[in-house]
Amino acid sequence: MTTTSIQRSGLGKAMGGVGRAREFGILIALALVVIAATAKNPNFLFSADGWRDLLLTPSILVLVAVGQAIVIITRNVDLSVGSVMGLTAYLTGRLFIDIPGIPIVIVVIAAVAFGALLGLVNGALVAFAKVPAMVITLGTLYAYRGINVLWAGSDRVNASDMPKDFLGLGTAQLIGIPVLAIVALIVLAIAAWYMRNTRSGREYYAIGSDPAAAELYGLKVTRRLLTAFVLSGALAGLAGVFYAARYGSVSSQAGAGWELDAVGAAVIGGIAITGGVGSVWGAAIGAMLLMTINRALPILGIQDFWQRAVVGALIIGAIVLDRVLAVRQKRRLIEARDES
Amino acid sequence: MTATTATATTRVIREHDRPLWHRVLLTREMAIIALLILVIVVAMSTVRGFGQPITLNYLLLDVAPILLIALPMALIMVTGEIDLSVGSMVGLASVVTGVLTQAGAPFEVAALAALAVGVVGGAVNGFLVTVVGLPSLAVTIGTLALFRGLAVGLLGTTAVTDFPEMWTALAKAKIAGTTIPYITVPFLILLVIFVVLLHFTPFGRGIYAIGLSKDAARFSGVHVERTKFILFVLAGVVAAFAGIFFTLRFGSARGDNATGLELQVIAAVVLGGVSVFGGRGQLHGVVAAVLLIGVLSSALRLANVTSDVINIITGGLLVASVVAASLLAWAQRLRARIPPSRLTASSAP
Amino acid sequence: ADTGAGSGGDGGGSEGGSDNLTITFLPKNLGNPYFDTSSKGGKTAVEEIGGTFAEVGPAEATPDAQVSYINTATQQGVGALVVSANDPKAICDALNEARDAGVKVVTFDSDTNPDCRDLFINQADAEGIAKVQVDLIAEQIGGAGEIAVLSASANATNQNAWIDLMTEYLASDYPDITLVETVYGDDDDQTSFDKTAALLQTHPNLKGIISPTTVGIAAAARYLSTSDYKGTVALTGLGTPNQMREYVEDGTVTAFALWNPEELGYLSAYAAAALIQGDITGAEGDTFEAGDLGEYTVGADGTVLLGDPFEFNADNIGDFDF
Amino acid sequence: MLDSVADQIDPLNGEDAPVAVEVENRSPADAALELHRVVKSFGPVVALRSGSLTLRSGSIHALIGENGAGKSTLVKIMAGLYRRDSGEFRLHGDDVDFTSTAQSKAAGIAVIYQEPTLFPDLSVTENIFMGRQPTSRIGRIDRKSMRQEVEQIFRRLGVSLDPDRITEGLSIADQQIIEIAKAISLDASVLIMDEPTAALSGVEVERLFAVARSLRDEGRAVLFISHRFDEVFALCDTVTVMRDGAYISTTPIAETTVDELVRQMVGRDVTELFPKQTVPVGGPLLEVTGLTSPGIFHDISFTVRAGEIVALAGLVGAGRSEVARAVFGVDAYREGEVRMLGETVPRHNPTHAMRAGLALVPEDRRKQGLVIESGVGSNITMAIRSRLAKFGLLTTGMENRAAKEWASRLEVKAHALDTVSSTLSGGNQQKVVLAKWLATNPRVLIIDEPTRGIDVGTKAEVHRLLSQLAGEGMGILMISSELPEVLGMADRVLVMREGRITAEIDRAEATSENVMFAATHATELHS
Ligand SMILES: Nc1ncnc2c1ncn2[C@@H]1O[C@H](COP(=O)(O)OP(=O)(O)OP(=O)(O)O)[C@@H](O)[C@H]1O
Ligand SMILES: Nc1ncnc2c1ncn2[C@@H]1O[C@H](COP(=O)(O)OP(=O)(O)OP(=O)(O)O)[C@@H](O)[C@H]1O
Ligand SMILES: [Mg+2]
Ligand SMILES: [Mg+2]
Repeated sequence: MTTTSIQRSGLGKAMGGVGRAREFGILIALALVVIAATAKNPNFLFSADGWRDLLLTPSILVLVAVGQAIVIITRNVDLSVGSVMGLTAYLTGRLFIDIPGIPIVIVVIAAVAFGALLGLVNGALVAFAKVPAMVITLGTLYAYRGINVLWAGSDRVNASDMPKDFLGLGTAQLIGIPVLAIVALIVLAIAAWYMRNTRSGREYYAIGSDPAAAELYGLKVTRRLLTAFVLSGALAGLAGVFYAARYGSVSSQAGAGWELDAVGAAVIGGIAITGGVGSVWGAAIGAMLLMTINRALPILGIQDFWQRAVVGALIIGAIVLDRVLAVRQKRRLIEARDES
Repeated sequence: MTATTATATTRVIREHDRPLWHRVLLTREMAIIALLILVIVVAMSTVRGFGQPITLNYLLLDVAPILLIALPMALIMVTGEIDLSVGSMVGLASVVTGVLTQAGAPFEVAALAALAVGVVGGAVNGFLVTVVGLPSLAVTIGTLALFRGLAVGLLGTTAVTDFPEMWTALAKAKIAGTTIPYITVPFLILLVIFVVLLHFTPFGRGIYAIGLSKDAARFSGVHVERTKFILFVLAGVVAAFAGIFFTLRFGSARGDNATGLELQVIAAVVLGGVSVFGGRGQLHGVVAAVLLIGVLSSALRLANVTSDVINIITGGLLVASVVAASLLAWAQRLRARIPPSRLTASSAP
Repeated sequence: ADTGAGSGGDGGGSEGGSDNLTITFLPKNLGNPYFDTSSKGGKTAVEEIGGTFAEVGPAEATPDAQVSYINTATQQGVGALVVSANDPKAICDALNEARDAGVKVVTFDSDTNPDCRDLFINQADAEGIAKVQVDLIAEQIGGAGEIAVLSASANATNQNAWIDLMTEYLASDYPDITLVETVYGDDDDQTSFDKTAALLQTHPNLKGIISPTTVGIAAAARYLSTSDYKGTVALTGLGTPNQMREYVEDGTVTAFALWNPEELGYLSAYAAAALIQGDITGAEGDTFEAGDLGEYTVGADGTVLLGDPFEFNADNIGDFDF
Repeated sequence: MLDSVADQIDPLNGEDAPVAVEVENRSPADAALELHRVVKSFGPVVALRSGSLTLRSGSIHALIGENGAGKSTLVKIMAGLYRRDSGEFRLHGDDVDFTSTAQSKAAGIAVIYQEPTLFPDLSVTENIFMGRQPTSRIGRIDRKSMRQEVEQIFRRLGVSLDPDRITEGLSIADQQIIEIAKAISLDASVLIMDEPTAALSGVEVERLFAVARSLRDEGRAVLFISHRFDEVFALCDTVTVMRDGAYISTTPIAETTVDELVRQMVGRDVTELFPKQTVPVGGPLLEVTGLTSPGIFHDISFTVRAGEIVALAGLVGAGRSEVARAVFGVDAYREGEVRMLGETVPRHNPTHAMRAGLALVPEDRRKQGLVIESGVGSNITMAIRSRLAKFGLLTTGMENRAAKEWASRLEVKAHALDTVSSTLSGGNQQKVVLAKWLATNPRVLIIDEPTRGIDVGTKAEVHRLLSQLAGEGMGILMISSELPEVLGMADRVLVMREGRITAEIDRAEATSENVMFAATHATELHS
């Protein structure tokens, strides 16, 4: 029995290693993309705009992906994030137009709160009505977008409608790092700490790992699900503010299709779609990778029309590679039992 | 084995827990069908222009791609998987048909090639899901981008528009004496095939078993991987067929054809009672749901309701339908004082 | 028309004219300020004429979604349908079916094949549009260097036609300017924005960008205004004054062009009414009165020309609000 | 007196039979937990008609009864998972009414459920401490002290699981150990264990008993549910018997006997627990040679002949189930060969194995044996669905005919054929699995833990059935962790240890000593 214990212990450690290796692998892929693009065109990294865009462009998706990751970890999914982001982006613009001189902080708080509210609707439907999240959020994906179009009509928010200070946030830098990227990083770090080191954080994993067991266990499943969706909504809301600041113009279609990017980022980043596995860091790196690939392709000389195809192939490549490595690692570990 | 009968006493087990009317009428499928009929009746009497025979023609032409793809999609979702790449496959098949026709191939050849592309695309999904063992949601998010990217890449800014008159006419032709478009015929054939496949074959039993418990299915000799693979290929082919139809109906092959179709299909399949967790759902519900969405949008459009409101209503209907179902189950449990069973709670459709 | 298309069908080919002044505008998509403005013009005109105005349209600019709306108009038996086509061919059959049922079809902004509509209201002739943009960029970059185009969707009929003409005009009149790449922002803010960023990174020597679409030029201006390239890379194209005001004022953009979309809608509605009432049939040489805009004559291929594109710059942009 | 009461009532006799039986010498003073005439029904199914139970601090109480007697339902009511329809429930003298498991946990009741309820993606440590991890003042989980505590509990239990390993892929036994650790770490005043030993082998059971005893000595109340009488007698002080959802009797263990308890449980006498008849052994059916899957099992060779029951014994984790799965084609193997009647069976393909005449009743009924959310009928016909089809077509009618036949042959107690299998009791579920495989008319039946969690009555039935099948010429490979079952049923015993077969012992020579020896000591016996 003692010998087995040693072997198992080894296996356990190594399995933990595999988990970490997933994020590491994606990080390597990200680095490769950056290096390749920079080699082709040094501007990609070594120009003020290049450096800024490298950090700035993924920031918005990082926020959405972090929220998405938390939801997926609970074995749910939030397909409405794109619509939530669009709505809050429009709300942001609308507030600046309708209440001249409104402080930026108030607008940010309002947008985040509004996003949280939309998330709460999702969460309540999922948690209380016990309806699969995929269905609920597919429904609210349409419904929220519809509300957005109803509200905005053909109106759009233009850069001239928003205060300069606010638009400045979209590009402002602090010690050479874009402010939005810093905010995203802070949010990410807090989320990561919360998910890893607090009781409630761990409960998301437990719920996703086996929802029925979580119920048996007496975990506050309903409350956690609500929180997960509220967090996802709030982060999408914050992303909406970012979107307005960065792109300076918001139409009723803002954020359309982002749900797939967000889910894609989480999945690439090693979040298991079946819940319980992965980290928000992984999702964030996945988001970086997706956006960076998008930016790197034209530089690498891939013609505009083919870029979608390459992105698709890369998504598949990333998850296949990830899987192959994990399987090989696992097999090696099992066979290693014989030697010891 | 005769000896085992020695212990067989008189106890004969009943076939059904609930009476027939209960099983047939109190189902989600029936609720959708009832709703469909209700919407048709209301639209007939209140929406001007809805009662014309041509409405049926437009309606069926509009929903045909969704109807077609919903069939294999329902089966895939019953196994607990999903295919998000179907919309892109419609686009890719359309482009392949166009490119080959443009290059001088006879239309029939081009169409066959498009179907072959459907097979290959479906096989790629199937391979990644079953052999490599990746989650289908992730895989098909990837192929969603890949297939669309190939479609857009192949045609670029151009659109192929010269297809043989005979075929484009056929795509819109009405069955003699009616306003029903001809596309209904292949759809009905496919419907019969899929209904038999899902509800009346051992293969179909396997599909449900996989959706409820992959392990148990495998231990019972169900070829879990093979079954899923076949379904993904079927989804690919049917999507390609829908793509050819799409091309002919609009007489135009473009890279962006049918963008976003996948979500419409999935919405309809779910509305029709297929559980996204797998193991539950029936095709009559799915077909009724596709028609319900179609009729509703058609009637609302006629009433000059804007597309955004139509979207809100579609989304709301989807949410309401599942919420209502689970509220109903909840009420029943309350009456019967059955605790939320650990396993059924998570598998409500 | 009260009984729907059934009765409209009889009137199909008749030249007599009818009093069904229901005019429905079907832009490429809803939520696009350009079409918002054109529909506004259309609405004004329809009200002047005493008809019924409606605007319908899909959320996304795809031909298949447009077809559903064309069919609906056919079922409703509207008097005329005023369409900006998402595809020259794909919506043809649906339009012809509508015409068979007695609906007059006017295209504006983006045409279909000539045999699928009664009239096309052309905002400005294609050569003129191409020329003004090329001239603007040539002036801004000093007649030499690399330029790129940020277009709408890859299949946009009008954009593609203009880009072709621009290429020809560049080759003949500005041999020192090279068009290095055309990218497509799909008339989506964010995509156009990111494509601009990519263009600037990919072509370090880029001197100018032409964006012949209102969404694209605004997004590109937004990116440029926040980047190091502001002032060094020129930007022009077709934009609306309201969206571009900010960037003209801050110097990102010096000049761009556009016709007045409100007038385009206005003219389209009058043309539609003239068709309905049987004043014109769409034949070359027909003339009709278009309210405040005066008299117009139908040209070759059933085309009516609105006028020349207008050039906006810092001096005059303050005079416009659309 | 108790006996007479038990004799008087006959719960099988309709609904209104007088079921209320006063628990003798009720003295709430030292009763830690009391249930009285608790009723619970699930729709039409009455799971508990009158459940009564009194647990005392400093005592280990056994609860026994046939499958479906309502033991687990009673447990779930105590756990706050179900709410009773009526009846009394007192904890330390106070009336309680739990609406969630969190409440019962907070009130000091720790429960080990019959089915392990672990989070497969989380580490062993996290599983044990989920929801109540030790934290620092700012709410940060103190992983170090959490781990130390786990190591301490494991030491006490004498197990050597890696606390950092994820629980995915652990055997049922290891999962059960984690459940036990979880319950112990709760430091509860009442510990309820619903068949904790069903998956455990001798050594682990002994350790568990030691822990249970020390908990008792600390003054806690322990409830122990088991179908194994030896364990009940070895561990418990008092025993309560239930039958058909009703309380039957409570007796000090010293004052009763196995026969007596069995009679109360079943309502009739049960004799011959292991009625294996000797039948002439025929020719070889299943021949396995040199089966190897690196890291899992090595060089496994054996033969199963017609009419023979071969037992595969060994400690938990020895790899027996893996061998069974490889032979049946569910898992792949790297080297070796499986032959049926001389023909090679293609590897990694259960359908081919079925066609060759193999059947496998797997160890995990709920996950592997049954499509648990599916009806009884469709489960029974699952493995013969292709055979039932005519011209490739299959209707529910065809299925139901076959299912009905097999359900009645094995006397499956279910409401109807479309009753969802998860609502059946464990024993009935096992019967459904057996029916499903016997319907395929196999030549060799591999059966993994045939009577895990099954009551005496059903157990005897299963054994009789197995014996009968062997008598008809079927070859049976039986994997079992219960030594009495192995010794009673097997014609030949194969013992596995750490993925290798370490001994082959004939029925005549097989004793618990030499089987255990081979299971724990590697090579000596073999040579
Ligand atoms: N959720 C449920 N829904 C319907 N019936 C149920 C449910 N849970 C249990 N039952 C029924 O209640 C009865 C008692 O079941 P229970 O699980 O308490 O038996 P048990 O004594 O624990 O049996 P075993 O020894 O097999 O574990 C059985 O007939 C069972 O089918
Ligand atoms: N040395 C080891 N290290 C890690 N895991 C192991 C080791 N040995 C066995 N296991 C795992 O423990 C589990 C127990 O193996 P298995 O189920 O084959 O045992 P068994 O003899 O059939 O026991 P049971 O009676 O519980 O079925 C397997 O899942 C196996 O992967
Ligand atoms: Mg039980
Ligand atoms: Mg085992």
